[in-house]
Amino acid sequence: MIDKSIAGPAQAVADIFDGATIMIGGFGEAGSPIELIHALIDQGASGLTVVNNNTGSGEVGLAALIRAGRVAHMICSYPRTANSTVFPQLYRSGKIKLELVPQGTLAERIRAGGAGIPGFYTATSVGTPLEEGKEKREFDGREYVLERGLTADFALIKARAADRYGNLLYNKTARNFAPIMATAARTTLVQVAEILPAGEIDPEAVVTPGIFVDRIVHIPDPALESDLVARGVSYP
Amino acid sequence: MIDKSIAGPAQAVADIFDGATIMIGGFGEAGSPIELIHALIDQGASGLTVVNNNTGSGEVGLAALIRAGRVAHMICSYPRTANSTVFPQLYRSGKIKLELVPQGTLAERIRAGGAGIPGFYTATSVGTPLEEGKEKREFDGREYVLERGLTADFALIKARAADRYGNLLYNKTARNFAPIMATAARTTLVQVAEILPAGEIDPEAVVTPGIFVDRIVHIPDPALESDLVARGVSYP
Amino acid sequence: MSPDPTHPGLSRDEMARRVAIDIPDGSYVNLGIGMPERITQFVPAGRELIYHTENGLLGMGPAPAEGEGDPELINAGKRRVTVIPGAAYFHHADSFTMIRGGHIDVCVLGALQVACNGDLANWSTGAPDAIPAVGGAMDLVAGVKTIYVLTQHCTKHGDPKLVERCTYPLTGKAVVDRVYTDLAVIDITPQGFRVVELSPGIEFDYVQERTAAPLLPPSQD
Amino acid sequence: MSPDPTHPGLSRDEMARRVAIDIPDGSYVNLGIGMPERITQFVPAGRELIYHTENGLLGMGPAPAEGEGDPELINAGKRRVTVIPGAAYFHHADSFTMIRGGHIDVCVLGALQVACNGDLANWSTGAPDAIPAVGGAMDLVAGVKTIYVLTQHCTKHGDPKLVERCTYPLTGKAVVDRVYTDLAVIDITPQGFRVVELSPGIEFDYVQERTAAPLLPPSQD
Repeated sequence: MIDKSIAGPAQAVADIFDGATIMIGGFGEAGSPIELIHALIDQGASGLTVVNNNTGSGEVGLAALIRAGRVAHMICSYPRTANSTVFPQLYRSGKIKLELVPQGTLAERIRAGGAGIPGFYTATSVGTPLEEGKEKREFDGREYVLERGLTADFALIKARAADRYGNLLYNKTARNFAPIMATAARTTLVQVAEILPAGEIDPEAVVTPGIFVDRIVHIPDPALESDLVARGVSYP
Repeated sequence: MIDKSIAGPAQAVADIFDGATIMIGGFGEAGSPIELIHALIDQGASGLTVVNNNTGSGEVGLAALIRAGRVAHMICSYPRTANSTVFPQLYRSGKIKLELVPQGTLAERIRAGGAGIPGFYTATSVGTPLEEGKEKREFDGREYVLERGLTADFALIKARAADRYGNLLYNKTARNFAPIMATAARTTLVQVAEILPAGEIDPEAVVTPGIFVDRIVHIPDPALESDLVARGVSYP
Repeated sequence: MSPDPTHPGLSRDEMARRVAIDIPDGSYVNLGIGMPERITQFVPAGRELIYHTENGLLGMGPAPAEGEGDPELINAGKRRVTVIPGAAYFHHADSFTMIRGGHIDVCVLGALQVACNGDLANWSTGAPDAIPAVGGAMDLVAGVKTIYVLTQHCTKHGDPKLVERCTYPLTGKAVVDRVYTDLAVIDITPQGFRVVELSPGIEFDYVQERTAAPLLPPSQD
Repeated sequence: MSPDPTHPGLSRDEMARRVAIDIPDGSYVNLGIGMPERITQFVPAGRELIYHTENGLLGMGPAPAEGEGDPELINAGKRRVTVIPGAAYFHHADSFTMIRGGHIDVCVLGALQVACNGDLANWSTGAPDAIPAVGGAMDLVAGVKTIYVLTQHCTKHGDPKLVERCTYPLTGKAVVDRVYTDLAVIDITPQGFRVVELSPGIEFDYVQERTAAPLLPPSQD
């Protein structure tokens, strides 16, 4: 019987290797898989390339992973946010590289990676500094840049509920990047608040079909980044 | 108050013009918007380019539109199906043009059209007769062909339920091309079996957000192509 | 009538109200963070606009009461919001399909600079020590049908924001349709900036003096 | 033991059973129309496979009883099917994301011809009056991780289907991993066709005589 449940976050992240590319779900704290990220900090892998819209806040979750010096390279659209101090410091001191990607291009690159599309054209960034180094091309009289599909070794995402096959439901705008990251990673780890019996999720309402999910960790009461930051928590 | 309902199929298709490109939902009869197609036959527009996975069956729905001589050009992946006689006759006599597109490429071209992507690369069709005339390019040691995004003047689709904003739910595998066609057409017409009050559709379960829908026609008890074919119906 | 020298032109709320008047009933609208968000408060009675937020929601409602709401129901500015009946959630690729695919009718954004050819700079001052951050701004200006800029006419230091050519890094080339400032409503036309409307008490020359590119007077149709 | 000349090799059900043995537990599987569909009946006890149908369903179950089912719940062959608990529906672009993106583990297809370099021809005989129709075959062979061909070793007319070079139009180049016929299981290797297993009562030379390219004997590890 297929059952993608894993005992806990530590077991789920055990095989993440130094230098891996990791997509981490979330837009700010909404959808941030904070328990999986903390397990990754404990696990110790370093030299990571991380794909996330932001760079975390305070000293927990993604910001803590960056602060621990595990991230060599960030691919994101908006590295500046409220309570984001860790990334700016390391970036200014040259200790972390940044690839800045427009948000919609980032989303489409991830989706393309998951869909077996190695490259696509978009008008976004044409005529701006972010077109630098990109091939340009005209279609029907308008200029576009060539963007590459993006894949990862692992995706760490958060969902509301899963069944044993890995079919996923999300919570509101915490959905954001998770469904596309699940498609673009060779191994997708998901932390879910609830595990439902197979058949409990309406097949019409499944957001991420189980084929895109490899490991499910049950975190019934996940922490919230903003709560931890407000309480001054610093992980570990 | 936004309300995209239209009195009936005739009103919904009234402005379809000669030479228009029309995407028609459905995979075989599943999801075929047969009442909208019949209204289009009555309306009389001709010289149409039609995008559909197939070419209809019997002498109803899409097959009837083709039989009436309204379709100059079919873009599809599989023009041969059970009870499909109309298209083969016209094709062999040179009265209709065919652009044959692999099914997944067709889906992705429609999705790209809707997403503002003018072109993308895929490995599908490389090394086959269907790569002919396409630009080829290597990424990371593998060959790909350049495919163009596809848009349309109108999409005719079928859904199970809508609210006044045009948020849509589908029925099982009748979903197929409808959600992506809705994104790729300048004007999207949908026939639905049920119109629900706004708020009755769970925001987590919406398949097609209303932004992609322009006109909703209430067809509470839609005909089934296979029933009409079995009864020997020929439209009109 | 000459402008009140201590507070000439429109207040922020008046500016937001002025933009709201121009957004047609039934539009799908994306509002930038900050002043553009005020527009929701001034939509004329009888009109229904649908708000899109690029992090994955169509049908955004007002902010919840302080301390209420769900930390996973937020807008692009990462603030808590609510949903209207008839809302829909979707993932980021679908959200930017709406933007890049030309499905959003109107986007209202702030600006650092707008050039008379419609170029927009609103994401970076290009300062060498700044952490670059772009978010969805470049996607919005490249994809949305109508781009309105809502901004004070001049910076806090009194420098013009409407210029001949942007000196800050661009967000997009030739993308702005219209600019709403405290002093005037100004269209981008093939001939450059054209004043559509002056704010009450504001004279043309007063606006021209605070604009670093020629202004055309309202067309006389 | 020499083959029974009136019915040598495996029956269709035996062929399907032979393929089923090789599909690992937990695989995501897409089965072509026709003989590959029989595989579902022969999955060894204790294994769970998930069936994908490219028209938009993961977790396809068996056909419903005659006259039952929903005409809008069909497979890629447009026949009525059912769903298992834990199924999911999705649109065509998402369905081909699964295929093109390499998420389907195994696809089992029929063939007109398979060449010793892994080329597959299974969509067209190239006859000038034929209506060309390709469906999802080219996407499947380009995207699925493992491509198995399940076919009679020869055509109804006795012509070999395993050939040096395909003469029919290709579905994909160098895409086939393994061929299951009534006579043998044959891998595509860098050296060409290699017999992995002979059907009971079938001898190597018998298969070679019916194959239009050299066969390598099973490797002796």
